[in-house]
Amino acid sequence: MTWAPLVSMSNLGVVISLAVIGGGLLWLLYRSLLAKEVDRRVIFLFILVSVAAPLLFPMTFEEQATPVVKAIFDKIESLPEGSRVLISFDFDPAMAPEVQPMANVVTQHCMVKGHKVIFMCLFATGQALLTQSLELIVSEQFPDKVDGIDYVNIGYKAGNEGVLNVIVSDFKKMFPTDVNSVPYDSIGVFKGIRSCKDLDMVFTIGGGKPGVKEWVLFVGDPGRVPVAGGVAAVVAPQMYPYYPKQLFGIMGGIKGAAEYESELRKTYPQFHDVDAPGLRMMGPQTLAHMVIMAFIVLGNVSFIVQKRRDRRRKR
Amino acid sequence: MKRSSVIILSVVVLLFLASWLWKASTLSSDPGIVNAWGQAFGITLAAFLTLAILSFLYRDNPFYKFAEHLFVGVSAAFWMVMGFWSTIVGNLVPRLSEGLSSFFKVPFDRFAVNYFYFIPVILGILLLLRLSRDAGWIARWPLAFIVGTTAGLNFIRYLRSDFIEQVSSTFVPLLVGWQGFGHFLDNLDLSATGQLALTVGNWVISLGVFCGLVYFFFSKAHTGVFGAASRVGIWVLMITFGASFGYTVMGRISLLVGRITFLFKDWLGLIS
Amino acid sequence: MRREVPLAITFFVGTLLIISVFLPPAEGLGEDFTVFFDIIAVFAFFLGGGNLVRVHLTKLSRRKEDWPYSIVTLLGFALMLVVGLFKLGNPGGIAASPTTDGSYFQSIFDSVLLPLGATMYSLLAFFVASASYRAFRAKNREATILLVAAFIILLGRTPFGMALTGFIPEQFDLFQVPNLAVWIMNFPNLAGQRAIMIGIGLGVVSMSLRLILGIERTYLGGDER
Amino acid sequence: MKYLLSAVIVLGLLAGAVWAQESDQPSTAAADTAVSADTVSVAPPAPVGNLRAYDSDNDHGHAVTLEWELSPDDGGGDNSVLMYEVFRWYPYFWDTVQEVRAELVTARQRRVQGTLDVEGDPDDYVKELVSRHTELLSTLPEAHEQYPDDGEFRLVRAVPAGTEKFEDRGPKDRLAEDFLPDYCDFYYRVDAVTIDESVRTPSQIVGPVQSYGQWFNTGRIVVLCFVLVFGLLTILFVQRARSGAELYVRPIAGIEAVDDAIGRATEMGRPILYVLGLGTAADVATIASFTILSRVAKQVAEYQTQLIVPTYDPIVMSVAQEVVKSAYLDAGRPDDYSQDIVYFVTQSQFAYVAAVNGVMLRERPATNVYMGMFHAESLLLAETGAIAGSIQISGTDQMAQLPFFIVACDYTLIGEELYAASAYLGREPVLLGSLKAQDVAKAAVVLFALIGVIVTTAGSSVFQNLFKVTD
Repeated sequence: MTWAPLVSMSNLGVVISLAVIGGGLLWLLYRSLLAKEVDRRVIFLFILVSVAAPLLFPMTFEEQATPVVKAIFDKIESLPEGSRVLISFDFDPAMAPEVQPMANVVTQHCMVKGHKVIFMCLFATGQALLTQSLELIVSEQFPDKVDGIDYVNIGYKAGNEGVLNVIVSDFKKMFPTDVNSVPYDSIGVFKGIRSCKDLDMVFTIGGGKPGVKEWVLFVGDPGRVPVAGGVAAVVAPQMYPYYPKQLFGIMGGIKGAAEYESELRKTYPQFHDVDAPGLRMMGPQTLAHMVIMAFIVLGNVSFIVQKRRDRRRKR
Repeated sequence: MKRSSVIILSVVVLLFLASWLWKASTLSSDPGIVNAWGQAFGITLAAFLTLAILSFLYRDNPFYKFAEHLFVGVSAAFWMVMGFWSTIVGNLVPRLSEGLSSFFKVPFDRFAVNYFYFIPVILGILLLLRLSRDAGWIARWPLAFIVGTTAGLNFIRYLRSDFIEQVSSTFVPLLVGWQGFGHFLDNLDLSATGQLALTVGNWVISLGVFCGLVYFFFSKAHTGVFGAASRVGIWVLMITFGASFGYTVMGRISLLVGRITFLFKDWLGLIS
Repeated sequence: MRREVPLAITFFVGTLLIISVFLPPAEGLGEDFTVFFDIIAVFAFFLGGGNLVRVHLTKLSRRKEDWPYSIVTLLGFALMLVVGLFKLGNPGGIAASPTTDGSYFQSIFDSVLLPLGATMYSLLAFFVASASYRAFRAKNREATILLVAAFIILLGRTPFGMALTGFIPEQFDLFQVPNLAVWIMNFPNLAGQRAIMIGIGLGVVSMSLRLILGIERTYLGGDER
Repeated sequence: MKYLLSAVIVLGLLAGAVWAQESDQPSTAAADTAVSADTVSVAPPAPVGNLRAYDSDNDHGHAVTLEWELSPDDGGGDNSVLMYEVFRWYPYFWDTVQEVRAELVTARQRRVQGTLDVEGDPDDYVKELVSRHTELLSTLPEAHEQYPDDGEFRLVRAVPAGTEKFEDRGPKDRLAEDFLPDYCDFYYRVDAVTIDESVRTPSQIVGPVQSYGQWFNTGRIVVLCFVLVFGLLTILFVQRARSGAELYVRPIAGIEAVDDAIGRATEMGRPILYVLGLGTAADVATIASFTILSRVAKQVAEYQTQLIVPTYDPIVMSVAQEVVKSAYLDAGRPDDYSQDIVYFVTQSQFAYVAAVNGVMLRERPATNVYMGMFHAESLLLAETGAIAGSIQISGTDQMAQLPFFIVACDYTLIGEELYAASAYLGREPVLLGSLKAQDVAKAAVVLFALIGVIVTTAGSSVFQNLFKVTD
């Protein structure tokens, strides 16, 4: 990557907000050189500005898909039309801003490829988000897809990994009906599917427990089902030990979603006009990272100055 | 109440009403929206509750206290309701009672009835006895059932996925495509350095896991060679923690982006 | 009765589940047990609800500090419970999912629970920054390692990492910051994670065994009864 | 009828061939335009090789595994194979079974809805159908013995190119449409299919093969060995500890700090906040935390400091109440115990955090102890605690949260240290004994890893296979 994408911020608002943040940091540097600590409220203010400003005056950056993300894209791309994919929404509203874009972009991809998708969730609060995604992606962008034939929403069941323990060998026992009380046997998507072992792949999106790890432990390993995961950035490093043996791909945080969106746009240009929340959110990310790094430097500057002073005083 | 707090409270209430009115008038201009007043109220409430929580960053205050207490009450009821409808009505009732099934309008199949499902019901009721002072000890029975189930499940799962699989993943080759220094220096290109990176990486994994495990050894004092290995173990752990922390920052910022987007877009309409 | 029965239950259930893993015909049994577990878990929600009401009524009746806020909690609890259990305003009636769009339950979720939860979570963005400022200081060797690792990863997650080290020739691209960040995540980070995981795995296995054998019994509370 | 059908197929194939030939001779005008996939003619691919079928291992029946070698035109050669279609031979008798099954399922559904309209008792009607269905199923093996008469091959499933293995697995439920009966002679065929579905090459037919259930899952024998070895080790060391052998456990910094922190709280006259995390009463971290809580509560009772324990899980709450109560009793101050020490907040992650954060800023505890299972709330709690100026000691087995605790707290117990702490504090021989067993297992891991790395570096995967768990 070069400096090129940053040149697009010729907007006046961007220049002003960058000047404010930069100037503020310089002033804090001066104070740190006098060994003065920064009040936490000032730090909070900087974070607020560095996130809010790029939202008002947008900047976007091009993303290149890393192999762990590309693996998921390639797998979905290579499955024949009509393959059975399970997408599990294992997150709550609080995690949603970070992980829902992944769920949406993978749903888009499966729909455009014509796969048959089973949607479910292990978090009670995930059900509402699942409904939201189905409306936003399936109903709006793929109006010809029919509930029950092209996709099915089987919703939430309490029991965390217990649910997985059951569906790895028997779906119907745990999900006798879908969310609209349609009996299991009259749902077209489930034709020929008895358990998770009959699925072509599972994509699970989650950041807590139960989440991707439980899918690996309770479904992927015992059922030998290909599992890929989309996780909050915080959980991603924990998932690396499972890659590529137990998890064939990992999307970590909003950057993972942005990479997938870039990849989808490259292959299916029709998505260029569709909102890509991952790409949109990378602007504030970059700025906030810079601010946090600046504060780490500031903290060390004042720490070193203070230490020198103490040493001088001792002499 | 102090006079200043009364003034602040009334200003906030006025702002809330103003926001509601303004939002309702903007929403009602859109013909696609059915219940503009209701929706405007919902969005305004959500926005004010968001601000109430954010105000905690400055310091504890009555608005935060209000939001906190509301949150506690509503969330507790939310989980009870979800558990009731999805598990009790969804999974239990159709297996036990025809009358209740038809009452809740869930499909009932008399050939799928399984009276074993009375066991969890009984254990669940025993659990509720905890609320009583004298019979509270009976609640240990369902607790024992829960502990036994989890222990049984965990025992195998962790042994298998976290232990056996992790140990076998540590068997990495310490030389990857290595053909000697001379060969390496002669062909100094991308693939050669890539292999070097992999080789060094595998050394790091082997030694790192080794030293890390030494740190977690409890039966021996950490002195001498053993102590040195354990110190290296701590360094490896520190890299892990630092790296994980840095990697997480992105996710945390996203969450804030989500909230601010809500305020700017759904509430104030500043961005589209 | 108070001690022996629970220990026997734990032993029986735990052993049964372990055995069922090895015997294919017994697989269904383990599944039924986990379904039971879920049903009991729902009863625990009710136990929680009862406790919540008790705690806040006590606060209210004793006029403890901040007691008026307990009214907020109790009202919120009652409102959500009534709206959810009776599926008030649910366009699909009693057969529909409680979270159907348009039901009062879903509306309260959208305008109260969702913003509160998400905002509480988003406070982490601020706390990550303040913790970085406070704690990432080169005080000693361990702290310095922590600081350097975090800094490289942070830099690698921005376009500036590449901009600063893009001059490094392709053969040594490992030392370009974004690649270095990936390398740290994939190797030293993995090693640390694995050491911790193996330790935890063993710990969990050992604790499960202690529980099944009845060696560990703190969870049953004191001996006095 | 059959003749007519075959005539139509032959005609169709002829027409296809003619049309394909025509498109084989592109006009100069057409050469510039892109050729879409369905107008391309494809040569029939080579068939898959060495098709084998056997009963799936280690299950309870109702499954047959097929394995084959990829067609040379899959990934090489013409690269024309798009997918494989797996066919199984069905006797026509199967359709009779299916008819009765369908009738039975509908009758049951109608019975559920109360719309079953038959003469006599509807339940008897259903029962009769059930027995007819059972009878038919019992004669199914005989029908399969008639192969290849009175039956045909039917599609089971299509799998993408590159697949070398397929498990034909049916449900145990005999009423399912795709029920796969045990002890019947099955015959299979796998077709290599190109983009034009009519261009395909069938494999040789494999069979007969039967599916049946096994009593023991041999694929998990490695796990069983570990279970036995580890169980024996634990029992051995517990016995040794019981018989009075002295077992050394190294000091753990975080635990030593707890004692000082309680002293500090007493001096300052401020309370101690103990957070058990979000785990359930069955989670290992929570159980370890109960032991530490017991110790803290005992000291608090001795020093007559105030203790606050807000809990997330109702069951954890009731256990914690008993633990604290008996700790006060042990300390000889049962009168100081009050029901308000341990209380329930809510079973919702962030609502719980909001409430605990409120407690921290209002009660200003001198010390915060976080032990147990934590998720995203770790840093929210620890940073608020830092703002309130409390000493903070934490411990968790959640990998993702350890970095935050390390950064924001004064002392942190890392993963296994938390479990060890409970043994260390309890000082009970049985706990120390099982800790020793853990250490021995760890030493074995190090040894295994050492051998494994050397063997793998030498280029052999023998050792890796030894640790393989199949399913």
